[in-house]
Amino acid sequence: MINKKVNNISEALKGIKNNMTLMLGGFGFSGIPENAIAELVTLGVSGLTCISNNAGVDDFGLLLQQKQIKKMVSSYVGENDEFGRQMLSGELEVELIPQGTLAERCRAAQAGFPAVYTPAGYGTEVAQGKETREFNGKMYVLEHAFKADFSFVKAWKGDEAGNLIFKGTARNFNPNMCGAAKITVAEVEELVSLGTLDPNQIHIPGIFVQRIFQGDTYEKRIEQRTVRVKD
Amino acid sequence: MINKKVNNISEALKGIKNNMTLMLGGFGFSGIPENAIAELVTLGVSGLTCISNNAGVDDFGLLLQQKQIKKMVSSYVGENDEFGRQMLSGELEVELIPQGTLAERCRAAQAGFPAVYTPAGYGTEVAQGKETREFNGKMYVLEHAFKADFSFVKAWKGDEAGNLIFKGTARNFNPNMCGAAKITVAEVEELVSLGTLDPNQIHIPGIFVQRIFQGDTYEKRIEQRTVRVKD
Amino acid sequence: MLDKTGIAKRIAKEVQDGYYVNLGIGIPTLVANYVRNDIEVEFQSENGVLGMGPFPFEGEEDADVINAGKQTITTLPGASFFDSAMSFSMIRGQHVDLTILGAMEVAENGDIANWKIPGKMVKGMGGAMDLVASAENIIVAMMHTNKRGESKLLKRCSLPLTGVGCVKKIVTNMAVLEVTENGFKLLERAPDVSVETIKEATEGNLIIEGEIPKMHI
Amino acid sequence: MLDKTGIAKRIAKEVQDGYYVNLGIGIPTLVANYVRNDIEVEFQSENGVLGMGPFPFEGEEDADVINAGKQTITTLPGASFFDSAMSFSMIRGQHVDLTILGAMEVAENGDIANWKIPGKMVKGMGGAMDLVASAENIIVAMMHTNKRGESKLLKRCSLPLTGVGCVKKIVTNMAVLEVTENGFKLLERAPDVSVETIKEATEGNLIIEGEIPKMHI
Repeated sequence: MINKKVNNISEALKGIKNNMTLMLGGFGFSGIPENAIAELVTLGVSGLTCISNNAGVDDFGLLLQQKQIKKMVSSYVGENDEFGRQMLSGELEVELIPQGTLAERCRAAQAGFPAVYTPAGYGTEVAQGKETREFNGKMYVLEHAFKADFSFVKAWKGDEAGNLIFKGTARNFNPNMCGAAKITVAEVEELVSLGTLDPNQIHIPGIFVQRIFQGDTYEKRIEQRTVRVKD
Repeated sequence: MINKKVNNISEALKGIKNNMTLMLGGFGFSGIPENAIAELVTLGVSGLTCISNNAGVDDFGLLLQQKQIKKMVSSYVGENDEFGRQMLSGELEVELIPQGTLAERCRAAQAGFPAVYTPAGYGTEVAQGKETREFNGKMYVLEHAFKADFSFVKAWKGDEAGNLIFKGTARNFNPNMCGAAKITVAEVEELVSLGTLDPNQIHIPGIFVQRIFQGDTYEKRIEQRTVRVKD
Repeated sequence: MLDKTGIAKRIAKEVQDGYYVNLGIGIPTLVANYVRNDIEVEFQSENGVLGMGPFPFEGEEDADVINAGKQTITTLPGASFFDSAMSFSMIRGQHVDLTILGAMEVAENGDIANWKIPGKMVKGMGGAMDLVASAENIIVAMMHTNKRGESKLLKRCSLPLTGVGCVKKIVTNMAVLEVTENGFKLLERAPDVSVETIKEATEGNLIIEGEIPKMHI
Repeated sequence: MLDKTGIAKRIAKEVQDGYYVNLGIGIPTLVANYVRNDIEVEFQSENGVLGMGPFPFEGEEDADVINAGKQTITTLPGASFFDSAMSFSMIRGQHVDLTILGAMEVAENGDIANWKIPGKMVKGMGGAMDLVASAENIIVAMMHTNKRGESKLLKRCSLPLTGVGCVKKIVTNMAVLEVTENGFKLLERAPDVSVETIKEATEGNLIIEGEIPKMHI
């Protein structure tokens, strides 16, 4: 097997430069590449374009407060005040796109499709300046595959071959971002030995991953703790 | 949970009529919906258009010998003599398309995409009469989503909610054909009780499946038995 | 007038046996609590789960199991998790039977706006644009008027659109309305709300035919 | 002249450490047997497996574990199975580093034909059209001439094409050739084959520069 394991976080992020375009997995706080984000803050790279569904309050907040992000491509940024402030003041460029479009533009990059036709956003400002087209009486918008330098994803388990398994809704955009950038860096909660994972149950085969490492810690914060009371 | 279980094979195939378009999973003999095919032969429906990667020697052979198939849409039909005879004599209409195109036209139907741009077949007779287009200096062919009445797939395990898990390379086109036709009929080797399958490990959620049943028997023939000798 | 719970209860009656349902954030989330027990329904959340159950008991929350509102949830037997691309395959591919979401404005032609107030509030569309562009059956859950008492059922939306001509039904604190070719057709009124009140609170064309029954909740 | 094994052995030398490789049916399949032991390579088969191992021991065949040639295979630790759409995501997305496949004809401009003889033989293209349209590194493994002794390295393909201008390298029973802007550049010759013999067996433009070394196998 081709070994994708790197020894530490700095090796995992080797080659990261200012003004690069990054993909980051996660939905809210769920399944975000916590260790990679922390290292991006430490490295202090700036001028970044970040493709990520949300802009989690604290993690991205650090990147935001340090003004490391030039542009965000997201579908929902509702729960981040600093984000809202920078966006409305024009300090931060923001491209808001439909969530399904975001997922599919990642998948297109992964799968070698140059563009896709989606009905999402037709007739709205999201479609402005974009090609539209009718198929079978319905209108679609042509959306192009993302081009990114690095993709940072977080999985539950992985092995040295780069195979990944995700847990619960922490899966979200992570699988779609694998292989969608020039270099995919996967961090996992548990790096298991080769042959441990059932080949039938691998969500992302290692061919889509260039580097893998086990994260030091996972805080896994909860954004909205909703519970019910036992009778 | 919404219960997708049907009681028998005739209930599973209810609504099948002459001249319908069917999708059938499988690669060679691996992962073909054996029980559904046998029932199609029994029912004697004719004028069928079948979308299936191969045309396995015996199973499809029966459908072929009874002249039930009007048209095949496949990527490879090399190992079937009766097929070759009917095709060359013009008794059987055959549309050969690239294997990746076949998979993606299924996935497009499943996922609500009207068409996809693929580089496969550009400059060949496969692209004749089709729209072509350049993206980033490379040429692509526009291929449309399939429209099918029934999709017959075979999985390893499934539950009453219609959730499916596949095994080995018997997976192939089966997941991509789920939800890609008006009605998806899944047959499984083992129908397990609800809650048995790990929600993280389901390949196809039940929403893509309308009917599910446990097949009576699975012959699972091997086309090319290749082995090595123990030292 | 209905409160949010009342709206949710009324919408719950629209949910039929065998439906896969996507619930938006806010009032729509409440709908799950009031669906009849004798029918089988599965709730999908676009962040990647089908077969959602109730909130977890305290101490049993799992940061890796949330809904699109980022709330901790549980799953029922037969549930499944999947990635975002597959989640929107369910939505775009019209495998989800019913979509219930909130709105800031709905127009009499079925246009909806719910993601942006230029210069003020930009939350983003999340999955809403995908949902409204693809769903064949969309119900909007919202208050009939905004905080300033202005109608949210308009001749034409003033805010940036989320989708065009897609809303089929609206349930507000005052009424149940159907979007028709000629405007909002009044189907039902809240128990203590007169047709006249609804008329005043509706900017868009309101079609009133015959006696308007009271909602049953 | 080389036999099929010889061709496979020579091609095996093109396989580099860290390569993901897709092997076509026929001679290409044999290549796996001759790749150096001291490098790490993973074999992908387009029917949905990555990390293929050798054939199973007798009695251990599994009908559910086959390669694209429908042969029973095994998998190595770290292998994975996936569906056809994902398999071609690997191929179309250029995640596979090297594609080795057979051909009926190759033209001096890199065109390849290997799926159809009109009116006679129509096997179908299988995954070949996807592979040649996307792969950046394609090696063709074939005999230099057909059964009638006619060249398979042509000025222009006579059979229906599988792909245009895509072949980079060809290894035959006589020679190793590179496809260049001006035609087939002769890189190596089989140990007992003269440049003159290769010249005669090549219809397309053959570029011979300096001394042509013998193949090392």
